[in-house]
Amino acid sequence: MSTTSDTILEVKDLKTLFPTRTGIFKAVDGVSFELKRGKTLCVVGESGSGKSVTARSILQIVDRPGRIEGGSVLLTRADGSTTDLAKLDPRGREIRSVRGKEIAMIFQEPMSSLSPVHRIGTQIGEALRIHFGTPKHEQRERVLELLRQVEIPRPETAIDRYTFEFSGGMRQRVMIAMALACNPSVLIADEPTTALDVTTQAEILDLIKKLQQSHGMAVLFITHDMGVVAEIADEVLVMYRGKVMERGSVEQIFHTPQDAYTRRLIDSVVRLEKKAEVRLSRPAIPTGTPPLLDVRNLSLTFASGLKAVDDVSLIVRPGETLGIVGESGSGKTTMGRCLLRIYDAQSGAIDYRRPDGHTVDIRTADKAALVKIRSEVRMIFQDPVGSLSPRKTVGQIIAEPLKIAGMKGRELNDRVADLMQHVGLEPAWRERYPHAFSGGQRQRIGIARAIALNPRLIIADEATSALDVSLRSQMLDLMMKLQDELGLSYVFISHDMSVIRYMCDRVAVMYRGKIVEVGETDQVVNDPAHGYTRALLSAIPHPDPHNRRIHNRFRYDAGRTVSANG
Amino acid sequence: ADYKQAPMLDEQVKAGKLPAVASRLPDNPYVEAMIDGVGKYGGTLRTTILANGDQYNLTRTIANELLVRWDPQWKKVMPSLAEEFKASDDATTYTFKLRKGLKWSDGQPFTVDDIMFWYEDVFMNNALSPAKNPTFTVAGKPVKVTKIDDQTVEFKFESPYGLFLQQLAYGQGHLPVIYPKHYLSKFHEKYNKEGIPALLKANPAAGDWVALFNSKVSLTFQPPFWQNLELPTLNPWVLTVPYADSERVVATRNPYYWKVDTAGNQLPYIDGITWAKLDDPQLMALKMTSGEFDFAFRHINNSTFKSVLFDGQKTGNYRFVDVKDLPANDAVILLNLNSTDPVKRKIFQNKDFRIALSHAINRQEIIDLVYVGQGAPAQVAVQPEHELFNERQAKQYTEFDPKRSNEILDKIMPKKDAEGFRLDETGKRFTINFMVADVFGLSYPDVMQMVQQYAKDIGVDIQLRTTDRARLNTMWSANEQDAYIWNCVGGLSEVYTDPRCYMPFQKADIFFAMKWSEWYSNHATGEEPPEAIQALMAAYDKVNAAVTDDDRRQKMKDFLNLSADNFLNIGISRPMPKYMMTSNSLKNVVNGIPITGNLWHPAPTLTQWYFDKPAK
Amino acid sequence: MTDITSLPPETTASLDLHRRDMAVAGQWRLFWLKFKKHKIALASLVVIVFMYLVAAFADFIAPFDPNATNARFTYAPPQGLSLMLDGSFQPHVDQLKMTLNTESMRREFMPDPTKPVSVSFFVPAQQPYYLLGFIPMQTKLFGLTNPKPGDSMYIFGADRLGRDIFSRVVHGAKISLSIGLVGVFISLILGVTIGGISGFFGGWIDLAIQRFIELLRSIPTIPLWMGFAAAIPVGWPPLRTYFVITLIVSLIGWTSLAREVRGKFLSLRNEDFVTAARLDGMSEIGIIFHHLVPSFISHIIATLTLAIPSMILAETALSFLGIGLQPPIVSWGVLLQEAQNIRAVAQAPWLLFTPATAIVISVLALNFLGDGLRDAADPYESVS
Amino acid sequence: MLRYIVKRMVFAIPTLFAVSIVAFIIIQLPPGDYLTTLMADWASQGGAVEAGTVAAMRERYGLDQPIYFQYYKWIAGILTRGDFGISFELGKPVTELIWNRLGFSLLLSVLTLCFVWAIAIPIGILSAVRQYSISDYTATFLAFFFLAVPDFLMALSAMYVMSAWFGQSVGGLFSPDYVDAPWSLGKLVDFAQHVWLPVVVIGLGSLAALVRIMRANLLDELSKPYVTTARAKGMSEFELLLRYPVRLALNPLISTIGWILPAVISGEINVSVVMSLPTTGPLLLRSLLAQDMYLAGSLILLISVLTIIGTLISDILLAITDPRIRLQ
Ligand SMILES: Nc1ncnc2c1ncn2[C@@H]1O[C@H](COP(=O)(O)OP(=O)(O)OP(=O)(O)O)[C@@H](O)[C@H]1O
Ligand SMILES: Nc1ncnc2c1ncn2[C@@H]1O[C@H](COP(=O)(O)OP(=O)(O)OP(=O)(O)O)[C@@H](O)[C@H]1O
Ligand SMILES: [Mg+2]
Ligand SMILES: [Mg+2]
Repeated sequence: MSTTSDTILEVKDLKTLFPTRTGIFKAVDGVSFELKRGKTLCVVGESGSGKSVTARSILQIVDRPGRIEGGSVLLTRADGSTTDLAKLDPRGREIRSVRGKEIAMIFQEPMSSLSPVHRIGTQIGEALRIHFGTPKHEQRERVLELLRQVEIPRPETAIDRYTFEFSGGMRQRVMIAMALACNPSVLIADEPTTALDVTTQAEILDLIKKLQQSHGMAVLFITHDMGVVAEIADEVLVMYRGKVMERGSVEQIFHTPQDAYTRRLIDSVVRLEKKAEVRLSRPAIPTGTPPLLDVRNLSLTFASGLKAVDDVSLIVRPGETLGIVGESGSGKTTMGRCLLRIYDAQSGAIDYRRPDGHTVDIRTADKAALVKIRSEVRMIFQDPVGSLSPRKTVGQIIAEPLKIAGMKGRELNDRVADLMQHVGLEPAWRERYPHAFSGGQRQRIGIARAIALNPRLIIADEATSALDVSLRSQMLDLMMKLQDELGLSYVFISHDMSVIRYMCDRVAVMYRGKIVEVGETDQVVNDPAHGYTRALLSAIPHPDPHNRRIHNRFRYDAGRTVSANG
Repeated sequence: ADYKQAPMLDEQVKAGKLPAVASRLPDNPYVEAMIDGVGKYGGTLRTTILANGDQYNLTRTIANELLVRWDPQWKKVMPSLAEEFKASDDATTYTFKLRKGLKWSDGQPFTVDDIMFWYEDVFMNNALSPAKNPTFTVAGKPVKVTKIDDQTVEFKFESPYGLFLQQLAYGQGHLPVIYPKHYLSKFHEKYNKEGIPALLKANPAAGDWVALFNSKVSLTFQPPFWQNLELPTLNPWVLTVPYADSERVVATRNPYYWKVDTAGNQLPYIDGITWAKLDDPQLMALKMTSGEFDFAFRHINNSTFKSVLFDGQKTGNYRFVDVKDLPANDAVILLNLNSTDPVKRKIFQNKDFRIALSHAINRQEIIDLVYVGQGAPAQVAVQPEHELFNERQAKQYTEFDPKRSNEILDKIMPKKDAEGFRLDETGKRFTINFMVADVFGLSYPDVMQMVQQYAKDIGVDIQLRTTDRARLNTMWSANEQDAYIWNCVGGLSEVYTDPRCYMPFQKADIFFAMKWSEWYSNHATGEEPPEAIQALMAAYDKVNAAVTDDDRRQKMKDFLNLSADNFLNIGISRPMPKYMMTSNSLKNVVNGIPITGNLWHPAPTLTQWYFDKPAK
Repeated sequence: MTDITSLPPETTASLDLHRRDMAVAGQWRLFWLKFKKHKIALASLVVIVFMYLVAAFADFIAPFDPNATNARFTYAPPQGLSLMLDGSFQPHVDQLKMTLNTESMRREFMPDPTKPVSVSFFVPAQQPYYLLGFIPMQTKLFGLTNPKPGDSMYIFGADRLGRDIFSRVVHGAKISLSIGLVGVFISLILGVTIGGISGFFGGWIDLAIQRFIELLRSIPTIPLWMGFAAAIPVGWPPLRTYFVITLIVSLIGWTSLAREVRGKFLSLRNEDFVTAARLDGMSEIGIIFHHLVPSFISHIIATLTLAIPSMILAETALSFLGIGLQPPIVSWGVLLQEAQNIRAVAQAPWLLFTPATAIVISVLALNFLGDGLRDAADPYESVS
Repeated sequence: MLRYIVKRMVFAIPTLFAVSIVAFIIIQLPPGDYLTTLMADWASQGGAVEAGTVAAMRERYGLDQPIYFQYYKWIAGILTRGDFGISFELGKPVTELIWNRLGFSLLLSVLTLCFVWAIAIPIGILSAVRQYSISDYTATFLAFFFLAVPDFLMALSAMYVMSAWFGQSVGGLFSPDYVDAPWSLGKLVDFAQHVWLPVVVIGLGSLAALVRIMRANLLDELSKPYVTTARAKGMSEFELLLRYPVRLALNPLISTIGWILPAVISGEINVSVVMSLPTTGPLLLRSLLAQDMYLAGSLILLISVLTIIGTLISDILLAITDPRIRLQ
């Protein structure tokens, strides 16, 4: 086969603009690339660099007022016919017949990209109905098959459920199933595995790979996770501020990066593979120091009967970072929320040592005490979008806890500016609303809010998940710097083992609501005692294209350890 | 004689369902004098009625058959069901001789027994009539009715009652002739004690026999009369669709009706009547102008609608016919002389205050503006065309003279506040809260708005409270009002029997001295009025007792004079004749027929109306 | 060790200068910049300001006393105001020739173009008056230059008592644009607060409030008003009566808003940003008003603008029961109430159209203003 | 779901009791009673009513008893025998009077609802999809115009125009020929010829609210990401609009279906009176004015019950159409 016939999609000099009240914003500025049959092109780059907009431009579904200003998107079919998608009427019949059938897309936001009032099965089957007019029962068969493929447990019942009954990870898998329904020749996957824990992520990557091999499907894969890139990519495209910085084979990008930004990215990846430098120079925390937080036998059962936190005990010492890892849905967030009484745990004790040396049980503390404690123990929410009031400016959001603490006027202004600078946000942007920030910036706003009151303990729930690797490492560095300055402690919840390794002194591994293993980070990472921990570690994508090892993973299944490929 | 009947009855007679016309008519039927001449049979008269509480419209249209009647000109009392009547010289005993062969609408004979049934079993039955109708009582003593023979009956009073025949000829005199004994006795405890429990069971709405009886018959202006299709009557048309929850009311001719025309045709000419039940007079006017009615008068025959109706004559194919509806005054300011507020009562009872207020009103301006010039400044008085007209009574204090008002008021309430309003003796602003209901199409809110301005000019604060009639009703019957505006009966002959605007008479819709009227009807109740009022009352008692017409007239004049002296309420405008609308094809319509609150026209003349070109 | 300042500078370089302006503009400035873009909203703002000015200076603007009657001109039709006469600027109206038709009981009018009646600005008032209640004035904005008997200037016609509809509409604005709207705001505050509490706290409080709302809603308004009409002392001055009734109406009117607010709150109360505010130590009421209410302000604006005409019109139903405004006070509702008869509809439609137009204009203006404010306050840029 | 319904019903019981008490108190608020109305009425017919008769009637009607006792009698009758008492004025059991009119009211409401929906939904959609276009402004203007003209006046004007300009017979729901006739094709046609005017008049008033709500809801939904998702499947814009945003924007509207039940009786009294419709509105108004206590009380009670049932239905419908509410 010749190179040209291998090319399914050729994007040339694509330009997508957003006219705003105040001028033209070039989100995609002259992007060109090709997608080859059966190959995977990974797109990486800073958040806000135009990856998603590029993807949407291909299908002409850029949100208004965005419009494609120039360039071409040539789709070459198996029979040799080509169409320039960029020239088609975005509402016309032609482009509609391409959407979903020839080119399918997995959207970045799995939470909101599904209709809340239609059944899962209907939504997946819809594309079949539209393009092939598949009869109802056949549709159902196919949907069930798809659900099975994306590892949704009990597909027969799941097919008739509604979106909100699914966890974030499940929704993302539904999106994937939906995209795969018509066996498209091009799959555009916009961060399709962000909500998945590493084990599930590995399964999905495998599935895509299989389809690629059997159908010759081309994949455009957008991700922040360099490990994933290393595992699956044939080619890599690096984007920065709407432009392509560098394009090349995966080996080239990882081992001989040309562009400065790419280099920074790869550096960060490498850096994150190790323990943070700051921590190396830190004195060890004396073992005898009384714990800041002493959690004993904490349990919480949801009204649905689900025991989300099951007899959890932990200790957090002053100045220490405790990492919490575990599969998605294992109860990490729930446990973190219990610590601040956002959820009321049914039993157990959360003894917190106040600065004056008294200990208070947060679980039973009264309102007044709680208000005080909450100014000392802060939280960074897992969902940076949801945790920022959409109608408040960033300045107001950061100022809120300060104001309530009684700060006013100039002092308040200065402090807000100071905080913004700390997390790398321009203080001049204080009057902007959260939506005007990219995902990574929003996460930093959350961090600024958390550190505003000089807290003693921060519960950070996936505090860096939306950041690209280079930003992520810098953010982690910032947090550790604050730790040094303020004597802070962290409870650091994360999916990402490299982050844990980089940041945490000790790690607790959660599995189905229970803590299955606690220990020094090095010890847990290098010599995991529990089967689940081992499974988890085995599924971590390794950011080295030479050393793709995700295939060697194995799964932990309630005590049984099975090889994924076995 | 040779009597003829409506063609619509021919078939029934042929089929034997109905006796021949001669045997349906009395031996000596009432012969109606015609206006345009003998008419033609046929047609349905389409008219309208308010959907609720408007039974009176039906009564006025088809139900006013009495022992004696007024002539259409309202001059003298004439025979009706009674072919002869006689009054004793001392005005205590009245004898009536019924036409022989009168029949109820179901064909059963109407005789003195029916009158006796009313008298003995209804009127004198304390359960059915806990209080006695004043038409049949004198000085608190009820009448004594005696059957002389099947056709003759005697009414006897303990003391002279010269007005009895007049009273009997008004609508309220219908009591003796609306109770068909043969039908009603089965609902009467006295006649059907055993049968009643079963009847009650079948009729859960009634709790006992009295309720049951009352649900079968009532005075003609009360709902049950129009809700019971079974009730036999003496009326020219009988109901086929009741005035209940249907969207219309329908009546069809009474084959036993007892009047004929000069050519021996049994009346009425018109086969049937339909009333469209409407909730709103606006719609009545609209439908009139689009030709959906042949006849209408109540609710839309006032100045508010005149202009619209005038323009619609062509499309509606109707003409205006004058109606002599002439009360004593169209707009009367009735200050509550028995107000519960002692300060206000004192001021209201002060005749000078009333005079001052009267002079403050620019009557001509109100008439020009609100009544389009139709009217004349006047107090409450008998109309000029009537023999009882009293010029002083009509004209006194009607000049617009605010200066004089101020002079008078400066004596009564000299002090004023910063805004120029007068203060009462307690030093508070003297305010009259004036109840105003928009009734009879007389634009009272507009009139009062102007009165309010005039009063302001003389320093009297009037606050208007526009309200619906029902609320006003409850207020005045509880004596809670300061003042209100209404119209006043007594513009023509009815003044003899109904002097409610000229003195505190009885509990009616004119309440300017409720406590005194209570006292008048029963000295044990109410409040004893001052000397002058008592004298006024005594003067009217003399009218009632007068035996001869001349004497009565003289006594009445004396009474009206005395009433003028007392100047109890403030009239604004002498009314002008009203109108009704009748289809251009209707004939034999009396022009200028008199109508008042108790003279229920045009019912007695409607039987001779006919369609020139019978309607489809 | 990474220096914080070496974080990739999120400069605004890729934006042009104007946008950069925008990005750093203060909240209020931003608001104003955005609002200005909304041309219709801006025009509406002007209209509303104008209307309130008219209401405030009603005595000056209205050429006649709104209650001055004139028997000669009952139901006089609108007299067109023309500015030019014989090619020169000479504002005038044509004199109306009146004939009294006693048969149809009305006055008939014919404009007589040969007899122009001169109109000019700043004419002496028939009676001295106090502008805004305290400035003594002798001048009206416009009027007849030298009125002779038989002259008239009814630019929007006259009513059944020969009162000038234009002056009445101008004076009516005072009540309709002030007290008339009080009820809307009371409803708003009650609806948001009670609905908010119900939705935010849930549980028993919610249950009790919901049952209470159900109770209130289930009582039809007419009997309720009738009951109140009877309960209000006759001696009360009409303005107070009206005010109190407005209060009562709004006391019932909040329920539907409360239900909507509750629904919204139920879904919002578990959002992370609410939890975040709580963790910041904010009080529950503070959370309701600072975080939750702003997030459905557009719904509130829509509800509000829909409620305004009903409030202005509520009195048409009230005056029937005797608890609305009483003469001599006028409002737009009163004017419409007076137009509610077949005579006005058939023969004097100006009685209906003039006040209706005033209401429609003000409601539309308020609505578009609301839209504009909402869009401007909305951080999410909408299409311009 | 079933548990939810049962729970809601149980909670409705105390509300119903409270409502019946409030209803009874409200009709007692105005001074006087049916007999004062009656007396005033008789008096204006040229006669006078003797105090004795009134006292006897008051006793007969039980109006002389204390109010709590009257209430007890009434409510006990309803609960034990389904007997709502009698109408003083019409001399019939209340139950006989209400049902026929209730039927017409219900029919009218349903027709009006259909009309309003049929008009408002497309206009609302248009006005949202073409936000700030000429059609949007026109729709807004018309909606507010109809909102700003009182329904009474609208009814009167419409009737005048139809009658004077087009010669249509207006008012009521039937021509005289068909009023008392049994149902037939002719009667149905006649009904259709009459019913459209009140439906339009009543409907236009509520158009504004619906159009605006539809527009606002739709604007909220249109930009949701799941709409883009559906678009990416290749769905046509029209189907897209109907299947997703409109479907969701309808939810708040669906929840108002339940409200038409109470509106059946108390809503549009004005229009019903002006147009002389055989619905419950005029009956309620008249019974209140005449202080026909049991009729008024029963109507109010019925309205309240319908409101509560309506709320229940709304909530259930909402739960059915919106799984988020049903299943959470
Ligand atoms: N509707 C819009 N209006 C204006 N600007 C937009 C709009 N949508 C996206 N942008 C801008 O386009 C730029 C590119 O956004 P895009 O979503 O493609 O980023 P991304 O590379 O996918 O980032 P992430 O990794 O956070 O998903 C961003 O700066 C964003 O602010
Ligand atoms: N409000 C809730 N009601 C019922 N179940 C819940 C609720 N919140 C979470 N859960 C369930 O509790 C379990 C733990 O959820 P949690 O959010 O703590 O997981 P997690 O470990 O934070 O997962 P992730 O890594 O995806 O954030 C999940 O199965 C989830 O479905
Ligand atoms: Mg993206
Ligand atoms: Mg979590």
